[in-house]
Amino acid sequence: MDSLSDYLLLSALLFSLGLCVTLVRRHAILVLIGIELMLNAANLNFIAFWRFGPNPEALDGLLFVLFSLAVAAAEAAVGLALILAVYRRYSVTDVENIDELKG
Amino acid sequence: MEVLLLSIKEQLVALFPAVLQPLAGHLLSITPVLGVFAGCFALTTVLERKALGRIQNRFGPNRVGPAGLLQPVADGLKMIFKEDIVPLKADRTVHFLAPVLLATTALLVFSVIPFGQAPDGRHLVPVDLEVGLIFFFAVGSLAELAVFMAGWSSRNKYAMLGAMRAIAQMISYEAPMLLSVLTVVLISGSLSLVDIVGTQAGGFWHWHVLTPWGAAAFLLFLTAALAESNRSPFDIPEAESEIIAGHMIEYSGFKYALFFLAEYLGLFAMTSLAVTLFLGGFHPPIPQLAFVPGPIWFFGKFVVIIAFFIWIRGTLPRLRMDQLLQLAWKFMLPMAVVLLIVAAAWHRISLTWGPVFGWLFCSPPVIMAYLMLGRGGAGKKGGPRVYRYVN
Amino acid sequence: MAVEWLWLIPALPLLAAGVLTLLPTTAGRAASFVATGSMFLSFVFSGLAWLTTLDQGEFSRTTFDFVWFKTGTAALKIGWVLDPLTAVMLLTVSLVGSLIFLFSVGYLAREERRVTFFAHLSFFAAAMLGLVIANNLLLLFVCWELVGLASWLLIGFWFRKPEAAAAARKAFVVTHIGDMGFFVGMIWLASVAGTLQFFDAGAGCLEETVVHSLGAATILGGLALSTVITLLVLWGAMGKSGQVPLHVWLPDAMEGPTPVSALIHAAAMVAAGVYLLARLFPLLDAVPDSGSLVAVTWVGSLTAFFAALVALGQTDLKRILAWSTISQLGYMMLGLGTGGPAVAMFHLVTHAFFKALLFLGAGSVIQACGHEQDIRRLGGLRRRMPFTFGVYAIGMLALAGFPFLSGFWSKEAIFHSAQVWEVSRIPFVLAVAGALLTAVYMTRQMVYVFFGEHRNSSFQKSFSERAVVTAVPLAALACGAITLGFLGTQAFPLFQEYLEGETAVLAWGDLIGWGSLGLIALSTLLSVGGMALAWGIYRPSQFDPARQQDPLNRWFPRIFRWLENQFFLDEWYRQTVVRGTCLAGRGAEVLDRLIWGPVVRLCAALVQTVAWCSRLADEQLVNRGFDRVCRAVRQGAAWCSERQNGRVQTYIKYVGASLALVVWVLILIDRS
Amino acid sequence: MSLTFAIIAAIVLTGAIGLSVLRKTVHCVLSLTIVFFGLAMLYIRLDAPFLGFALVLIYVSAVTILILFTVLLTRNREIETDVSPYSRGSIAGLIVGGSVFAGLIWMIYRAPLSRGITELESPASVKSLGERLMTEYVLPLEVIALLLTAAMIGAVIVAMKDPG
Repeated sequence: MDSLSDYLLLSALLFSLGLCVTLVRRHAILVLIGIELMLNAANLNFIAFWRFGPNPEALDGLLFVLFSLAVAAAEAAVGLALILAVYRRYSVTDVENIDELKG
Repeated sequence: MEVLLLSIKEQLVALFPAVLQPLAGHLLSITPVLGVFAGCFALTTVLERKALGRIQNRFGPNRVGPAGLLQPVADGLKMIFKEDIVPLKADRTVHFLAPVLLATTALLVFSVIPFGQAPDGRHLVPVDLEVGLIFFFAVGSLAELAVFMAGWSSRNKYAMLGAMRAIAQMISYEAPMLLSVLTVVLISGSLSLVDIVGTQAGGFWHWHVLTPWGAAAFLLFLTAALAESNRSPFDIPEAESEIIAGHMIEYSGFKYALFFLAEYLGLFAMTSLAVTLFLGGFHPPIPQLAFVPGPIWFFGKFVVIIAFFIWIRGTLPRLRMDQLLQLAWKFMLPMAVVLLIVAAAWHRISLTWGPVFGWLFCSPPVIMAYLMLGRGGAGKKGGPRVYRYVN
Repeated sequence: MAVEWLWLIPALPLLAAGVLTLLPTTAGRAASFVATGSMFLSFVFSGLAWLTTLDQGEFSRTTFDFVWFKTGTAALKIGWVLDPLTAVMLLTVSLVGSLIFLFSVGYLAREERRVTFFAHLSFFAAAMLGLVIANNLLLLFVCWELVGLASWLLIGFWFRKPEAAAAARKAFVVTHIGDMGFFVGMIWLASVAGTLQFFDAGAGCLEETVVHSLGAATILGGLALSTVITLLVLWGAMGKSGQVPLHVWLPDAMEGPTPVSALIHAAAMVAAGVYLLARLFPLLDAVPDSGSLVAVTWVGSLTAFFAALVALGQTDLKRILAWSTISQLGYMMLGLGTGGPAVAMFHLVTHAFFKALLFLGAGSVIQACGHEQDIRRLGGLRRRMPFTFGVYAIGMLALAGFPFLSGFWSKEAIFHSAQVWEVSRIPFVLAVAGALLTAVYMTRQMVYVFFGEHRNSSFQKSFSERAVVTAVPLAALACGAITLGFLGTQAFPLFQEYLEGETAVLAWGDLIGWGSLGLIALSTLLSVGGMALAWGIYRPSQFDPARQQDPLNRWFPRIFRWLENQFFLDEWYRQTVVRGTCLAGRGAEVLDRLIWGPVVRLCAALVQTVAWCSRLADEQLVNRGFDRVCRAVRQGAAWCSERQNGRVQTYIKYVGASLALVVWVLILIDRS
Repeated sequence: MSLTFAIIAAIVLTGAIGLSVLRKTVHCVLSLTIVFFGLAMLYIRLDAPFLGFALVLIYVSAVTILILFTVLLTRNREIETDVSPYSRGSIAGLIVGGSVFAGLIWMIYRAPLSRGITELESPASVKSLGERLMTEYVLPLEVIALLLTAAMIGAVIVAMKDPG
């Protein structure tokens, strides 16, 4: 059987890959996808800790993931709507060219 | 018959070495399902063409084999030997993957449907998942992805438009479909199809379709199933006269046949689900008839619904895109929500006072909701059509 | 009907209100049918509920609680209670309410917004019924506020009329001034008692343990905690029940349709305050000689007398009734303070009947006379509306305490308990004086409206006072006004004993006893004497309202002016609030100009001097170094602002880098 | 580490790496779905099949389709063809990501993790999940429902074309 650290390792890898995608890619949608990846890495951690934890009969880890899924869906919807709105306004989806986010 | 089938499987599994036994067991459960439904596909194409022919006052296929029964064989041979054309600018990988994914998902969903039960309580089901229904819909929803892949990879605007239409339609009808299925889940308290069938055992008066909410949910489910599998009158995504064949336009030969197969298999899956959820699955209508094996009952009900679908295809004209979306969002979705509430009320009432009171209290809201929602839709029909997404 | 199903009683009108909201505005007939039907149905259910309390034989109290919602470990419970107090109140509210609903069907037959009206009326009744069955102060408070909201909707029903809108607003604001006290009291109670359940198997806030502990605890000044909390709650009850000084909204509330006035005054809103105090009586009575009971008594007796006095000088038909309501509510408070909830509830019930009767009778008169409400322009209706005259006379006699009608017995019970109150005699004297005045002003109104010549030009001959929807409620209420009193006579106090859970015995001795007999004689004397006095002053042969001024006005013009204008309380409030604010503002200005101004100028001069010195030092000494620092800061800022380049990814990069930093710092801390 | 886990992890990582290096946005999104499939398999392996299928249902059928639609609605030619798919300063980004990864790994290997696993009689049943959701977690559930509604309305308003 696999151990907790395997799952944690995989989730850490996923998280870092997500972070890299967010930081490195040009396309705004890919930035969003990177964020989704990080969220899912966190979810994997929740489930792994739930299953390998001392008391898997208490379902708190699962419930947390359930809520986090809902929040992630909401986040994706709003994020995509924002990307669409930005695209309408500036005709770009390149985060390099959107630089008005400053005081 | 169920005992026979199960024991054959056990005998065969015992022939394999112990390491391979689970794998062999699964394969042996899969094979009959694959075979039976592929056969169904072949027969249904003939049946449909013949029935449509009769409805349109002509003969159907009647040349190949006795009464045209070998027609699908001929069709299949033709498809296989046709040239497989891939457009030059197409995305080759995705173009290849789309039909594969579609056919795979269409086959996968059959794995949770119970076809019969041996007297010792074992079910004739490939996998008895506790979350069978969720599995069914999760896998079924992959079809959207496959359709998108097909449309996008073809580099053809008709394909893209057809795919977009199909996806919009599938997403729209998935919501009322899920909600109408949820009524059954609410009553039987389980997501496992085996359990849901189990609550309908013992005669047709236990079937979910014979309750006020069940009847309405069944009709909603059938309508949504038609739309989900892109059949007439909801066949806008692949309307020949409008956008040729939608997302399948750039496919030919065996890949095209796969699309065709997947479409029919999707329809079969929906029909099987309808039989399982609402019509008591493999259970006979009266307990005295239990000596007839379950699969026979199952396929009997299955054929009735398929015939109903063919009949509808022969009679109803195609809907317009805006009518289609209005039907989904303005009539079916609110109706399904009302049914959910009514089902909850039914559960409470028939538990405490019996089904007579249940009928008494639960049918008026269903009828009222139908009248009100239906009238709301009728008011719009006369108005001018609004063109969106045209410019 | 068991207590689990008690929720049906408020749910029915609430459902009706919901259905009515969805109906098209043209479905007036269906709307009135649905609303009245649901109200009658809840009356039937109330009757069933009442029967279950009788079944138990002894004093019965059943509660039904359930968890509303849970957050973590804390669960919020609410529930209903069924005991004699609830049952009596339910019966009264639903019976009087349904009769008023029935009357409204006829009264508002030509109103365009009938559907809305019935929706609001049903909502009002539902809120009131919910208030009655609550077994939890929070639920009670919620319904209490809903009652307030519904009354705002109903008083302002004719919102296009500016007076009606203003009256609705006034009622809302004034009652909410009272509600502030109630709210604070409730929160306080919740924090010290830990629960707001009334009865919870020994742990509720009205049960022995909690009441005892609250009575034992004292805060500053030696007041018991229970007294302080109940005083706050009393402030809320005073707002709702129109007690001086928060009564000002109630006469103005007459702007609403007459059935609304009847409902507000007879059974529903104003009774809520008295009901609340009766419900919380264990808490009020937690310590012997509790200050809150004393306060209740004083407030009640003052209100009773004061409002009766004002009613003498009013000329608006409904306004007189409104002031009499305030006065009668004062009696209830007086009864509650001196004799406990049974006495108060008895008067509440009898009052509900005859006051509803009077209001509905007044409604008939108003409708028949083309919406004329000034009694000086009415008159001689005795011949034209004999039925209305008859029932109105019954209601009036009951209110005036005419012997053996319901008001007589309930008022007598209040006198009885007020007379033996140890603290002071003055409330008793005030109550007696108020009773005399009651007889006088009601007779005055009768004479004005029903006797003498017919003075109204817009009388509608077509109006039928005997239409079923009008006559049935009036007749039923008149029966109640006559007979209900016999339930609670001194000799056979069925009602009081039912409320207190004892078995009533027939004891003629109590009636014959010197004290009771004397009181009966006294109150007979008061009511008959008062009526005779008023008849002497106002009888048609003596006085003609069409040509003469009111006799009181002729004899004591200055006093009458005070009465007429309700002791100028409204004006007084306006003057004190507005002028107080103005004066404070002007005082502040003078203070500013004479004292703070010069001080500020002095300070300014000082600071200027210092600044001049400092400038010298600055320019010569500091600037050199400071300039260098400035340059460095500017360069640093430029560097920083370059980092802030407006790109999302840069920012995420910083976040990620900080994350990495935190992780590594944690690791390093862990190692050391 | 068992063989099954290794295979699934390989699938997940293939998808993740694919999505970070592929040029076409649609390809990236498609490889994202591979990641989700892998994760769903892991959930099922960890005895949470309900969540696994819910992940597929929500992410693959809803979120991915949404993303794909957005990709089609915001077509940007220059990115897809000429310009490098990576933004300026991507080296710094990689360094940041790498250092976060290094820190996490370090922590995982230092943490006193229990090696044992409690056996479950059955996978987490949907029924008990629902019961917890309706009793103890009812307030969060309501809040989530509100959030989803608000997000949906907000997304529609943000993405709607201006009427003027």
